Amino acid sequence: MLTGQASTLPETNSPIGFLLVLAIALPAGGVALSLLLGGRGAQRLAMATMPLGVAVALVVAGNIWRSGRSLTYLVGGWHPPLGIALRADGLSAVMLLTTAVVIGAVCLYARGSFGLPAGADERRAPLVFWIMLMGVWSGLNAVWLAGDLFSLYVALELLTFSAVPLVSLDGSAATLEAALRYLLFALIGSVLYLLGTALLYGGYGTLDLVLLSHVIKPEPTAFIAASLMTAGLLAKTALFPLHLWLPPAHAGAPAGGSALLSALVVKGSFILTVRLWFEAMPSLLHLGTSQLLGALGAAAVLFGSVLALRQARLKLMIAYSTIAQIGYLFFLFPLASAPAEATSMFGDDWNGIAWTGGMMQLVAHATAKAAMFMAAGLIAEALGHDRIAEFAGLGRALPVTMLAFGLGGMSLMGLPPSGGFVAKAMLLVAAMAEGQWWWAVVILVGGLLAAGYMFRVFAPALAAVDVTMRRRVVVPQSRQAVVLALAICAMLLGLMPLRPSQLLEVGRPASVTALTR
Amino acid sequence: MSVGPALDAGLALLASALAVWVVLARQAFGAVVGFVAFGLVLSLAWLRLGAVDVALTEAAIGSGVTGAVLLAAVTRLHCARPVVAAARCGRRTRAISIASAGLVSAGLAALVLSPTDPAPTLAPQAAAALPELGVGNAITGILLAYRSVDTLLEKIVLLLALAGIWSLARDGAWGDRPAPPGSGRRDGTLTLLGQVLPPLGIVAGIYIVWVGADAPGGAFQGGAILAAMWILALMARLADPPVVGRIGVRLAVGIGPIVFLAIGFAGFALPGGFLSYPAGFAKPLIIVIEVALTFSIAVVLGLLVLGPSARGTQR
Amino acid sequence: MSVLRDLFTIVLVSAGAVFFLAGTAGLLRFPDPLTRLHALTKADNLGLGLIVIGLLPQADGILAGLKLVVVWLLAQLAGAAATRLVARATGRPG
Amino acid sequence: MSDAALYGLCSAVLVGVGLYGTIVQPQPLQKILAFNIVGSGTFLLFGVIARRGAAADMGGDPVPQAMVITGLVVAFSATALAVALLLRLHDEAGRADDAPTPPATDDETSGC
Repeated sequence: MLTGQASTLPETNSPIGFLLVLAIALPAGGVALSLLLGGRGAQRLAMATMPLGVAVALVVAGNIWRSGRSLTYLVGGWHPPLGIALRADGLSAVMLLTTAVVIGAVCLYARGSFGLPAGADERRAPLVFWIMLMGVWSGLNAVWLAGDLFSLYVALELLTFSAVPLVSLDGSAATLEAALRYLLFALIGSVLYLLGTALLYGGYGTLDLVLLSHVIKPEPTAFIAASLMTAGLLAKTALFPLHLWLPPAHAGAPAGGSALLSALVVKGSFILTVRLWFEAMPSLLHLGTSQLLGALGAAAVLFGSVLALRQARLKLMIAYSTIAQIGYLFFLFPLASAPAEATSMFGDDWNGIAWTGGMMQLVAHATAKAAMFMAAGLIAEALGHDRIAEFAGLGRALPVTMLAFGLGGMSLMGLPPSGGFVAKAMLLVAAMAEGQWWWAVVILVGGLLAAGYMFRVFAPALAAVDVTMRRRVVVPQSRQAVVLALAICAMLLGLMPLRPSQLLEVGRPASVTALTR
Repeated sequence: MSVGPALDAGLALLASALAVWVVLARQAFGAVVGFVAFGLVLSLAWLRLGAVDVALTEAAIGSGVTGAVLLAAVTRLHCARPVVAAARCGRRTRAISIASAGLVSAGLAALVLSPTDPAPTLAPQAAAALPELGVGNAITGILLAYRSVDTLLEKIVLLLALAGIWSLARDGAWGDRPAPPGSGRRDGTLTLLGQVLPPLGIVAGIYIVWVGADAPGGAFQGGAILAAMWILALMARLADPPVVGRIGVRLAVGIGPIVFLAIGFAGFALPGGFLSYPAGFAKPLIIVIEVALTFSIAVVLGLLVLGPSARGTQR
Repeated sequence: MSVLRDLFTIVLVSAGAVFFLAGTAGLLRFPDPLTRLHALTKADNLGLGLIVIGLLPQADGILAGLKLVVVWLLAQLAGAAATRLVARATGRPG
Repeated sequence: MSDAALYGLCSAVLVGVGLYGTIVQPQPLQKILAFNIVGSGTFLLFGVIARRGAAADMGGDPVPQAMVITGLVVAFSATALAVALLLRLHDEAGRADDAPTPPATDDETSGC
């Protein structure tokens, strides 16, 4: 073996490792079979895949939690670097679970808008929606589990190709333009990512994340590759200033689709960025990169929140708030990679707290934002529009929906006892303890701005007015209940203790722990 | 051989010049023509780089089928006036984009001029495991064994792209035939070409799949050639575009990925697990997958070129 | 013998290349699409034909030689059809 | 200069030229073409890396070559989807010519 060449690891399949394959292959098979069966078949398949997928996620997460060990599966029995390994650590488990919960809720919710009665002919929008839903699920699970940078590229493309048609499902010129712009951004993002992948293969002869982390060195190849890949991934994550595509795309999709896009799809490229820096090339994180990523995050929080305040339409407001909430995620980079001398001050694992806090923010935002988009969808169905200024009396007309929307909003603001509160509190204390107080300021200001745009919705909606609201459609209680359940999930996350989560610690990148020492 | 370096330099220069032409062209038609030529030059470059499989794919898909899609689009857009606000960028945007693109180019150039020595490679490992599979073409081994999960997911990407394009049909036309490609008029020359070329092309396509296990070739290259022959027959009006709502079309689209997945799941019964092949049966199974995939790839590529269903195309 | 064969190849392939050059020059210099097509097709068909004939003696066997001839025939067919389509497209008003 | 270095420089040029095009080209169809050029440059880089890794009686490392084949198919699917979106957008905008719909987005979103 040549020097500097990656050699194989002594890895074997975990006993329940086959579940990792199922997590990806079940929805992927659903896509292929849906096209074949057509009509109601797609909906039935999605409904059948949903409980299976949730069960797989639960078993995988439960196993990792109990055993405290990551899972591995070598596809076809081939060892990396020649073959591809699927790996699940604590982070993967959390993401698998979040994905399963949100997609499960979207499935139940979307039966109301895309369900076909028995014996009905195949129709365009329902078939495409259910196929894309399974495509999103398969792509996300592949992003959480694949251990190879090129497989991750294919996984990202799986996400892009299932996300874009959701945007233009209604076929209007505005959404078509949004979809086209989203596609172009996403494609440039993937091609930049692929360019970095090529450079890494040329430099180190492997694309396996673990093998790469053993051989990578802080040198120009790694640095240029990392910059290109990060730029590409940020375009896909819609981090400021590459966010231009997001609001029209997320606001244009049908509510269930918006929930998928905002809650989950943008997180795929984010997690990949995290894995790239923290797992594959931690030695490069100290060249000012973490501060730069944090600064872009801060700009996103402020910019996104201010623009959300100025929106006249509810869905656009929620979409701009996604830009802001994505910003918080990037505080993970400076806060979870602080050097040892900064974190030992109070004798606590502040990097670990920031790590858990950042991931909590991700999960809390996913559940809260999905609930809010679906609530907005119900409001739009009931009223026939989503103009915030005409929401007078909405609180009385749709109390359950408004409650769900409000609970989601509490999480965005970071009010206790929501998941968003726990997440932001952990990031806040980590920032203070590590002496990086400037992030704390942004977190607080972002919370105030979020309160501002939530207030703009609730002020008219809860105002005591005499006029009874004219509702176009009566929204069924069951759909409102689904949305409320998801919002309550976002609340329940607030019961998490303010310390590093046991599950997220499993397989936490050595860099984060080693730096603390 | 002293001609080699000159040829390489010529190809590299020509490819770069064509790229500049495509990007700077004022008119879309010229840009598209330039792009097709660019694809052909690139496939020659791939031959020079010793990648015959890639050269075949680039010529068939990167230049051929992509060119068909782009040319069809540019003729349709030609008639319409531009609707997307085509504001030219300001001087500052241009300066910034030149600077950033130049930075990326410079970084890449610096890296390719100072390669790692010795260059890392997986070729020996890939070659060492081939006898176990019984196939002679390492690329087939990678696409259908070592990294087969990539290929499987990429098939799903193709299906999603097709569903995405179909989703752009109008509701009333859903499940109907796509509009036929080309000008819509019968033409003697085209009919002759459509009669003579497809039989030859079909033989060539099947041959390329068949030898793919041991020599350059495989499902994509063969599938793309078959798709091209189908498109040609459709352009010559020797056949009608299919009614995409029919179960037969759906079956043709889905059969490849479904066979692939089914053989993958059957692997759970073996020690190697998902997508592993039983000892001694690897090659026949790989050929079964390739044949099913080729068929589906040909149909899907053809349908991707045809685009969404259109109403009133039934004759 | 082999010198003679090589000489034959060199002469014919060079002649073919000259025709290609002429065709390309015509494509660039002639005023309208139809004359350009005229220059292109005449020169290219002849040029390719000369190159194929020139290469025939170098072929490894009957089969390889046959392949070369098939390539030429296919190029003729495709070239003729493409030319006609382009000509028709330019002849269309508008 | 070795053929690998030569084509390596070519790929660097293609990526740069393509990126410039994706940013400044105002026409969507040409943006799509520019994206394809960045893609071709990226694939060519894989080819150069494969060429340098020639070993074991192979003209190049087959792993990056196989990745390029996968990538080419994905790039084609992307082009087809983007073109289909563009054509439908033209249809819709052509229809709504008489009564232009208000843009759904803010001014901030209409970038270059």
